[in-house]
Amino acid sequence: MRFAPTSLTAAERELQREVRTFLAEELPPGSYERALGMGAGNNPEFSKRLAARGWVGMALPTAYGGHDRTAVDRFIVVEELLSHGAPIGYHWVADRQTGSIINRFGTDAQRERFLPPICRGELGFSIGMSEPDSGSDLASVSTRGTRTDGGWLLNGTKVWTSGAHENDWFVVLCRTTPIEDGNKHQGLSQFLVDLASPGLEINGIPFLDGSPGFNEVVMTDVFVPDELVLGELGMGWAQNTSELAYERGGPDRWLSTYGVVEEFLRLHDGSRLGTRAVQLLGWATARWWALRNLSLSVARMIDDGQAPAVESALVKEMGTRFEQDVLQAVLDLVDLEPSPDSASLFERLVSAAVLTGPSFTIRGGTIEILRSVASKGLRQ
Amino acid sequence: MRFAPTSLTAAERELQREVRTFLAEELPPGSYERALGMGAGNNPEFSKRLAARGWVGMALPTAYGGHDRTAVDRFIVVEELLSHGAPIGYHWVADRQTGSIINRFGTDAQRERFLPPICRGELGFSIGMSEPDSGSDLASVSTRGTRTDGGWLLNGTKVWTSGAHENDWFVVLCRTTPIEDGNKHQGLSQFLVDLASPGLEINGIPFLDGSPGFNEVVMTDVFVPDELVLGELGMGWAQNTSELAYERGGPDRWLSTYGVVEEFLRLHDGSRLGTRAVQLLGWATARWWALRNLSLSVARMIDDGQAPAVESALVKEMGTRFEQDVLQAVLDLVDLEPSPDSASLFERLVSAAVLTGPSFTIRGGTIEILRSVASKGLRQ
Amino acid sequence: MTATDTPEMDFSVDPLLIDSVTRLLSDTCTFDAVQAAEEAGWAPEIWQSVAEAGYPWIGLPVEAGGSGGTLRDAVEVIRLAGAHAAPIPLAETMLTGGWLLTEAGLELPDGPVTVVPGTSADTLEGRLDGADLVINGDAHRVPWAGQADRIAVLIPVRGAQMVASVLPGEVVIASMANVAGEPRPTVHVRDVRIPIDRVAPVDHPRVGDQLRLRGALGRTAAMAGALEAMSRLTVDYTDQRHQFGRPVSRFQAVQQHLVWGAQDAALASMAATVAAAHAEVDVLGAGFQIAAARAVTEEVASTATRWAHQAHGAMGMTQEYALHHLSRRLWSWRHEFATPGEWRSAVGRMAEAAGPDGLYPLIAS
Amino acid sequence: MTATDTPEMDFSVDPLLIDSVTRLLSDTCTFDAVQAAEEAGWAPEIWQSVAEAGYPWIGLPVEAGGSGGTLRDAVEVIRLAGAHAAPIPLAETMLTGGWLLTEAGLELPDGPVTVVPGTSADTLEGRLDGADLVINGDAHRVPWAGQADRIAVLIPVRGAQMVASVLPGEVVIASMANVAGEPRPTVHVRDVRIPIDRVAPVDHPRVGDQLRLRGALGRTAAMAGALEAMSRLTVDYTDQRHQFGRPVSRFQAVQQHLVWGAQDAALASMAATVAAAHAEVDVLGAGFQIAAARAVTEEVASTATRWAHQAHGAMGMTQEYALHHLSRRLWSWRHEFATPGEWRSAVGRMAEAAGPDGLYPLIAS
Repeated sequence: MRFAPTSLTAAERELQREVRTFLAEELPPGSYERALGMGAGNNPEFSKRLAARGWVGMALPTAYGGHDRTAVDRFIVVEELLSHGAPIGYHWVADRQTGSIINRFGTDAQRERFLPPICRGELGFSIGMSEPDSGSDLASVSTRGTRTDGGWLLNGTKVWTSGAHENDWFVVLCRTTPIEDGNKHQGLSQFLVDLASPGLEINGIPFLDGSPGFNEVVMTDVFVPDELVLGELGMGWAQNTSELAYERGGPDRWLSTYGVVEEFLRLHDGSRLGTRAVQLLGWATARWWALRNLSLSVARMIDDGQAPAVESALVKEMGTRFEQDVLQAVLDLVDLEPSPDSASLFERLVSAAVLTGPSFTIRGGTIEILRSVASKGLRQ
Repeated sequence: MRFAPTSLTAAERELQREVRTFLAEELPPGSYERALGMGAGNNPEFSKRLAARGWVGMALPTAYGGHDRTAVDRFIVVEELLSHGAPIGYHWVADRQTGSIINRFGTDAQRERFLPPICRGELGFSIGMSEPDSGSDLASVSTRGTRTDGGWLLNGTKVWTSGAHENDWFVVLCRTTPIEDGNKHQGLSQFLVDLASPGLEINGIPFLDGSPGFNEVVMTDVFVPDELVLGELGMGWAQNTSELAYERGGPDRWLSTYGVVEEFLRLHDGSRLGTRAVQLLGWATARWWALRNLSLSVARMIDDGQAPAVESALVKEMGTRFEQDVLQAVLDLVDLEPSPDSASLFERLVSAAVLTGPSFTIRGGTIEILRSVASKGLRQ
Repeated sequence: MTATDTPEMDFSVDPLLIDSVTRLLSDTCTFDAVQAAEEAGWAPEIWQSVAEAGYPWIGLPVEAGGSGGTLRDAVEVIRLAGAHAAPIPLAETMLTGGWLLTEAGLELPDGPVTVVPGTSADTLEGRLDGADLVINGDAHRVPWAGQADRIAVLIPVRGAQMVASVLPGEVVIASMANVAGEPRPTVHVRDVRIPIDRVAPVDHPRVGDQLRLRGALGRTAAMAGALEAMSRLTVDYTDQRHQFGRPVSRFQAVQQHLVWGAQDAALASMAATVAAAHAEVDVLGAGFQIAAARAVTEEVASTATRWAHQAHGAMGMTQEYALHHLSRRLWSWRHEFATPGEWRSAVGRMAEAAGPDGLYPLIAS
Repeated sequence: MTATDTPEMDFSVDPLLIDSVTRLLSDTCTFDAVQAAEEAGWAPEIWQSVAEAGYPWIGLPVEAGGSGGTLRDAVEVIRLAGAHAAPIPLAETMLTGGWLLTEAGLELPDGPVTVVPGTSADTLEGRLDGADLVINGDAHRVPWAGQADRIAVLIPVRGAQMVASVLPGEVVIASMANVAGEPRPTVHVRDVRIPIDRVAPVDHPRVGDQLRLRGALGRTAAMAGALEAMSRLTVDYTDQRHQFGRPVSRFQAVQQHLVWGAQDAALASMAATVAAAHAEVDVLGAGFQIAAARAVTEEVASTATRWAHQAHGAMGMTQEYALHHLSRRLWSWRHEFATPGEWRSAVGRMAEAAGPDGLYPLIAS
């Protein structure tokens, strides 16, 4: 385990300035319903405007409409978007996860078909991994893909599929060969599936406060042509393991409740804060600063060709816990009864954070799984 | 899991008043080096004076010099002693643990021999359970007892034996029959061993700050006559399991850092505390009050003939964590560089708490073991 | 048993009452009923069955139209209502609003009563005009104001404490909900004239303190019930849910959540019960116990929801699973009738006043 | 690599230096040597070997008698000293006391230099008497005052900042130690006359702020080193220690402690390194980074010692095992050169001054 310190180059500072200017113009304070990090709402228009600046598909090859930018450049764009609470929901998963997976494991034809619209911010993707009886234990998926003429028939149910009701496509993890010798990790494949396919039914699983969020996707003989098997058949496990790694350690794992603190400060701007508020602010600011340096270090290591799997798991595990700690500290400090209907943006943000907070340490791999990954890596 | 609420009777309140009066006379503030809960120093004279009031051996039968008092009566005496930071070290283990074990499992002769001096506060006992390679996993002890003429020869090494350098006797857990069918819990026995026995060597294991505390006790062919096998041969596991249960859930598990807060308050007596100090004080006081009610409930359940094993494990697990939380909160609040040499009692107490704090959640069964015990019980 | 052998506090509750309330709430507060109540803001049919049995008036004197019974009984019913996430204004009718009306000798209506809890943003003022009381201003976060038959308002007028029994139709109710979806509207009062038969003074000078303590006790008891139910739900769920070939309750990381959640529930439940027994004797005299109970309970409400949700994973984040009926209420209730910081401060100031030598006696009180 | 491709901060340290310091400290700071130093208060023989290599003067200008090198190098050496629990006044000689002497153009002695850190209880006052400075009063928690060749004192005299190079023999040293057993005596100064060759003014008006920041940075770096060493020690111990038939590192409860301890070490180490790089450019300009690094580090020093001790069990509580050489220093150092609350407040005030729109830029600075 080693985090190499790094800082921004002049070019990266310039990018940071550009993004800040863009956001200050696009989203001046008070002009938009600030979101809590990556749990932001969909705004396809915003996604397109961002893409027009070259800030979607940054990690993808220019040949496919991407920008061949570094992980650090993406880090800079993402941290500014998230700290502003920008509405990045529509392009988020495709930009950050599916695009990279298709680029890395997909066929040329798949790249040509999917990457350009992703880079234009015009294609929303969902992820179909979890199932009713398989959460952290991904290898136990029971959705089956069976051979048919020219393709595959998918049968099974995916759950916790965020955004399936608004997105266009999703990536489905299936078992394509039965488990034989007890090796659960073999015989899994991934498919690129049009969410408008016949036989595919999307049922909303409302979030705990009734807002739309998760979906159940039930597939009954959903036909997927051979050319939409993601990359190589039977490689689903390997693809997914790396997919999980992509999700870790970025600013999305420690900025979810940043807006709560910024809006608290805005609420009290001009008045001198009391001791308890100053202590909270100092504690949170110091830790954000240190966490950010670790997280930036992970991005730089990726650019340097390293594989900071343990490091990113460590950042994600502590970052998501910290997101919850920040919220608790604010709730304990302020005199407020949280209400989603409040006229105050600060109070609405607090309410949203209260309701979504528990998911921070669950989504994309629970902290318990992360600890197991990380602790094994500490021995090396 | 169920904690029945209870409160003191008029007679119990009277006992509480008596103990408070005794302590106010014996130990007025400033007249003694206040201790942190059960980690108190030895003061045989104080133990004798306490015994003279009938407050040692309270749980033991009057026939042997004890007082046949209830668990709640003991609770009352203990909470006052501990919250005063009284020097209870000399009689503590014998009073609280060994006396009860001898009374419950010992022979008549053993009762007659050991209980009266224990009840007079004249006999200090140590516990010989842990070994270098057996911590929480008690059944893996390797100290052996082998048959000899008229008794047993003990060979092996015990560690973490508190007070062996000052006490008179200790109880030793040994393997007296080799493990055969894999049942590690059979074939264990306990012996009452004179710490002055030939072949027995006591080596201090200084505490991390160099103060005396633990001991290593090395036994080389230490002869123990048959009449000092504690109760029945081969019953060591059962005796010890119940012995562990005795240790749980009492005021000693949530009062260790109480004195730090009381002395903080004494330091600032008369001046109005700031917001942060008031919040800390409110938080700690409220939790002590609630914890005490749970702990008192455990004592009452014992008197009512119930077996609150899960409840006492829950209290101990949370109580010992809370003891550490209190210390951390105080350290974060005050402007102080802890030093054992400080002229201020408060600063000395804080220093002692810093140095001994980690042991709170370890001694007498780590919190990890307690969680395992408790979580199994929650299902019923 | 001689007198000196009897514990000084009486914790007893009416076992038949508890049994029947438990049965009734289990029957009526089904998952679907509680979920459906989020649309309407409450469950009038549940209220109906509870009211038919007289439960909303437990602890209020029979001669004033109450159902009799002790304050302990009332608190126990609220605890059960919390455990079942009952979407009805029970605590308001029994402990605060209804109580305030009976204290002032005003009529108890057949339906629910609510109360103005009094927040720092409230601006209510009253003045006498002949025999009538004219009220003006805003009151915030008035629980179920739109569903109640009466809104009890405690208002100082010329040095006296007046209680007004306001009809919801007399005021403008601007809807607002807590994070559990329970109505906590703002009540706008615009020169509303309350006739003499719905206004009366209360003699006790500290009736406002009593109201505040009773409000806090009510939420504490409801939280305690919800915490216990949440702990049970989590133990059951993790026993049934399998991952990597065994129940997730076997994993140490999950056991930690189960144990911490059970401790949190035990602390709250004990605190609420002990506080209620002291309040039975004298609500004002139980100021320490109620404040301490409340302070502990709101702290563990915060931690326990964290452990329970973590142990549940994604399932706990969905509307279709019952956890949120409890966790969202806990997130709401801990901020109602004064915030966590205020109760912690209240206890802290009492501890400060007790001083070093009085601190342990206070803890052991 | 073009200019725009170069990271704006330079984090480089002299690799040969680091290698040799690591080797030297590994060789000299053995368990026994560190343990033995608790009696004497320090390890003069370790000082001797470190001094022979010139390490205590890294970062101080060669022309002033220093060893040259960067402030980053100096901080890195202190981090390594922290990791080895080196019982010598390195930070005092390099970063604070020695630095203060060189800033004032005073002579650097051959032996260790310490500094008066300045606590709220200090009462030092100076007055000029002819060309001499006469000092009077008490200074608290002066690290290794009894072992140092010189005690550097920064003292305001008639609006100017004067540095005095005091001989230990000129003052009364009342012994006192921190919880790690490191000497932190009180220095009583009774009308001590410092001759002109050991007194000089410093021009920079904010030299006191610099001293405070340098002191904090030194302890931060030492804590970072100790935290890393403690994390490694814990990982190794739990791999070797078996319970119930397997290494305890396999238990989820222990893994949690290992992961949290590693995170704490990573946070501190990153924070110290980044703060040092900023301090290299301008110590006063690095006020935010140093305060933030310090605030984070003292917080994790508190939590990480808790996880490490819990994972070690009883073994960690004994003098014969190395954990306490690290944990006791962490418990001490987090309170030295201002307390946790003060540094958190300092960061909080800077964040407040940055305001809502400046907060994220501050975090990303």
